[in-house]
Amino acid sequence: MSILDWIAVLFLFAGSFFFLGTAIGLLRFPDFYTRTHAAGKGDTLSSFLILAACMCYAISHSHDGLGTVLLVLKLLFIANFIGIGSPTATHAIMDAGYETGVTHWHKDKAK
Amino acid sequence: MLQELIASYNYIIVVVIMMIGLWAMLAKQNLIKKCIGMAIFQTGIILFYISMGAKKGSTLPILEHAHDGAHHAVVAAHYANPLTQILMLTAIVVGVATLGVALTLAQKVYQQNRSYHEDKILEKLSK
Amino acid sequence: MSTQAPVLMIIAPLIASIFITLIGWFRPKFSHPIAVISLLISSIASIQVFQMVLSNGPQQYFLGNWPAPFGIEYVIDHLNSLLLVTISVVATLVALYAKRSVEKELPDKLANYYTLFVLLVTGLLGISITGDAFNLYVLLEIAALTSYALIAFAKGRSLMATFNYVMMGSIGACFYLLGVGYLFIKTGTLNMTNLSQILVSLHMSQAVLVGFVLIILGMWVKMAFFPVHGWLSNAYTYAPTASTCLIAPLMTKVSVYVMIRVMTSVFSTEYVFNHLSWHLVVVAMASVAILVGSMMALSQRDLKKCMTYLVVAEIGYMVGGAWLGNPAGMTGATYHIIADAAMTACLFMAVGCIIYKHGHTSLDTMKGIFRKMPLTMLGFVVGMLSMIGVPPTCGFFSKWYLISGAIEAGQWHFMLALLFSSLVNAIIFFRIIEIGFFGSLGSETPDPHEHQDVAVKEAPLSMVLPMLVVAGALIGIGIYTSDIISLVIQPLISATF
Amino acid sequence: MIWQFDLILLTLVVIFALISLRVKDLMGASIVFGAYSFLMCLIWAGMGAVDVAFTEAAVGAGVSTVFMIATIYNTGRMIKPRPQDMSFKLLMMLVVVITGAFLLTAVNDFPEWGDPYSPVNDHVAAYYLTHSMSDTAVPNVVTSVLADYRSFDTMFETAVVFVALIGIYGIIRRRRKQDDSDSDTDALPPYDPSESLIIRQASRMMVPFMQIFALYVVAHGHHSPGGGFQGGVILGASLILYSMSYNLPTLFKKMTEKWIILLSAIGVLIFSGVGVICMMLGSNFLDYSVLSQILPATDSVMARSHAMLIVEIGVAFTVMCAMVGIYTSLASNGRFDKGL
Repeated sequence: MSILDWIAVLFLFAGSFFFLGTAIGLLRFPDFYTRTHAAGKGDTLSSFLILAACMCYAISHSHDGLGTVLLVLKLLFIANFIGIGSPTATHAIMDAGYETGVTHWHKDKAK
Repeated sequence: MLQELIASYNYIIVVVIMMIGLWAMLAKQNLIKKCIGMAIFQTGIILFYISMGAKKGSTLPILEHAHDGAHHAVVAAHYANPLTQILMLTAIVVGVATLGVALTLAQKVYQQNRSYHEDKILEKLSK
Repeated sequence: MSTQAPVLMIIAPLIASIFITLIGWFRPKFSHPIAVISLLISSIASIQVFQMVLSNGPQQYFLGNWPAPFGIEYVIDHLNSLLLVTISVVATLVALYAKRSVEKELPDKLANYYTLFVLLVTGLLGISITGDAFNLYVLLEIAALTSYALIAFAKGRSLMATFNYVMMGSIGACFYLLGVGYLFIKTGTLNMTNLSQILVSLHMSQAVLVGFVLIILGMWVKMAFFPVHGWLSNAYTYAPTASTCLIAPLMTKVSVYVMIRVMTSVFSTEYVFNHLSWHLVVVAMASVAILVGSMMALSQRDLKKCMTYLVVAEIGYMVGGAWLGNPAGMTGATYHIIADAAMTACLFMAVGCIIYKHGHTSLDTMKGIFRKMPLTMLGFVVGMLSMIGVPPTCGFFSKWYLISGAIEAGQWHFMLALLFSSLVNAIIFFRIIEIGFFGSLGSETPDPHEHQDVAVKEAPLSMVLPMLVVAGALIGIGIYTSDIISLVIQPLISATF
Repeated sequence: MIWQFDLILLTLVVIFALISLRVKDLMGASIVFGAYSFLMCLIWAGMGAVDVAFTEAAVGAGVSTVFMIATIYNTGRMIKPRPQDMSFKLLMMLVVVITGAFLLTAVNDFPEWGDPYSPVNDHVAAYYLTHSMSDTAVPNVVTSVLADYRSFDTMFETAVVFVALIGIYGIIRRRRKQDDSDSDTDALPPYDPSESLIIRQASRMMVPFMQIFALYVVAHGHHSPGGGFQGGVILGASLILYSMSYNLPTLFKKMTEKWIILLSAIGVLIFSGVGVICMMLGSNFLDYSVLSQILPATDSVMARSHAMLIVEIGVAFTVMCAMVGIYTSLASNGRFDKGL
């Protein structure tokens, strides 16, 4: 295994770790806003990391130059779309919640 | 028995999914739930076709060497089955068309009777 | 051009539908002529194909010029050539008939309506002509989707009825697709001819059995055979007049055709009747279907609803005849597909005329209808006589073959059910005669000399004329029965039995 | 195909299907249904059916969920529990169990799963794989079978979408001024996303990329997964996103009702027109090879390849317009002025 492969493994582990954090946050946080926050942040970051792992893997296993460049380019596009789309969607959900009057969590509300 | 189950778990899941969908279509009272059941039934059938066309150790049905590929012999066993995929592309599109019509009707029925509940609608209509 | 006739008859309505949408958006009144012209083209093409089949035997047409199991193939033999003629001619007549009633009922949706109308005909013709099991599914869905929309165009109660129809229709289509999948997994082909060649060696296979049962079940749901007939009545009753006139005669008959096609061409009669040998159960179910349909028809107080239950009973005729397992029964069933298409078309057109003038078809308000609408009732009487089975109308001959098939097979209950259904039809007929002919218009006692007082309020000529043509055709088909049987149905029967 | 993954996904799919039917909140049910479709498309991608997975991701997980949400938006969201007739449910359960058991009896009779020489994979499908290049010069066999060998199916599939659009349009459309009476009292509380600058800007960035990607999918269907359907659905989805992030009138400024209907008809016309041209040139319907007589610098094989592209463009038109049209009909409740 080349050094790039090891980097890919590293990225994968980091991505999985943050995904785990997202999942736990989604389940354990107390109210709507914090949960959505966890989903939006962690999801985006871990997707980035896993896409980076994919890029490293593609480069280290490339056979023809052009194909790899195209593949990396496509992955970059996907990263771009996730980067724009995921936080915006989270924002939209939160905004809708705010407009329709979902209440915040307070320290004294947590019994 | 267990061996057979593992060998054919794919098809068993297919049947389970289809029957969930069929049950929803027949027994659920809510019209939207019926529509969801219809979509589930259709995806079950699509899964059935796709899993019968799957091949172990095969790749996508896209032949390499795009421009002079005719000179290379193609071994059919190396590529996934294209025919089932085409059939199911058609089935997906037909499915979404039917779903659209069903949802439209459900929406109109709701506006007439202010309910999605089948019994309630029938009560109202028979008045 | 004659070699292109098989595809021309499918393509003409399809392309017409596009032009109806394009032109109809700007000039809705042009949509009706375009529809009629395209249906005329497909009628001419279908008659041409019919003559070709009569003189040269079964025809094939390869779409995209790909040879049979690889591309999609049209196979036109004796059975479907006659059905194609029936569908296209009935559709043309209904299209002519539809003009006034659609203008009255759906004035702001002309273009949409005729687009779907011709596409429904495309779907029905395509189902009948195709030789490919999956192509049949796609066309089945076209026919189904168009008919959902055509029924739901009438607002009000039709919407919930259509929703149920959508659910049952999709269950039927899904069962069909699943059945084709079960056959496909064992054979690897979708072409019907090729399927039947491969299936010969697979008669013991459980998957093939399940596939067969699923296809037949799917078709039963689609045609509203006995245990699953619930959706049909409401859907047809609350639909717009022209939609009922098109859908009621053709939709169920095409499903019956698909069932017979699968039984005889894809499978063989040997497999269906000797290997499986539960056709007796099906015939018993058909008897029950006839009884239930007739009883329900008898208990209705609304003429249109009554007619829809008669359709349920007629489906029992055809399924039972096809499953009797002898040539006479199959002859009766195939002949009845044609006869019943014409009969139902005639009756529903007459009912449509009454609705056009009367607004509704409640039996209690039809007093004096014979005097008000003599021509309409003439068509109605011919249709009803055919339904009862009075010679020389075609209903007599189909019933004759069905009954002789039942006797030959020893299925006495089926014969009794047929006779009972004729009796019920006669009762309904005489009840209408009683109300419509002898029922007084006002409170005074009926007097034969007072006929002049009643103004004749006949439906417009564009509606009455097509109906009378169909009524004439009922007698015509009856008179030429022997020709139809010997030229068209006999080759089919001798090929399958 | 890794069977451990497959097992997990298949189990998850069943669970999701059950959840989406159990949830009392219809909005939640449709979201879970979207997740179900997405898992399904992962399974298909694993089985090598990338084109189908692609379509399902766009259609099942994307557009159908949006259709459901648009429907629910205009009507009620919560299911009010009612006493139920248990005997009917039990009867239906019995019917379903019997049907399922009957279907399962044949499973042992099936060829072994994944066998490359089973009848399905060997008979007709193998012919397509070995002959696609020499017959049509299209490396993506799915495209060549879809748009050439079985193009007649595809044409009617396009017609099905067209039928759905016209049908829905006819059922739901209302005159503008007429019956505003049935107010949408049960509709969800109004929320206007067009007030949010973030959403507007984000969708302004996304939509052009989506459309370029859709065009790429349509045009590159010969060499990579994709084609008219997928591209058309993505185009439609981009317009739906546009109308969601602004509002319906903004979409109608760019693409009116009239153009939705007319373009969808033109799509079918392109497809069937190619077939008719083939007929006029003296061959069978949809036999593209004769188009080499009128297309410049092509032999009969390349003519097929080019005609497939034309046909796919027609499909993309119809599918795009149908998706947008169905969405706008459902979302605006047939009035085509305001809505989700």
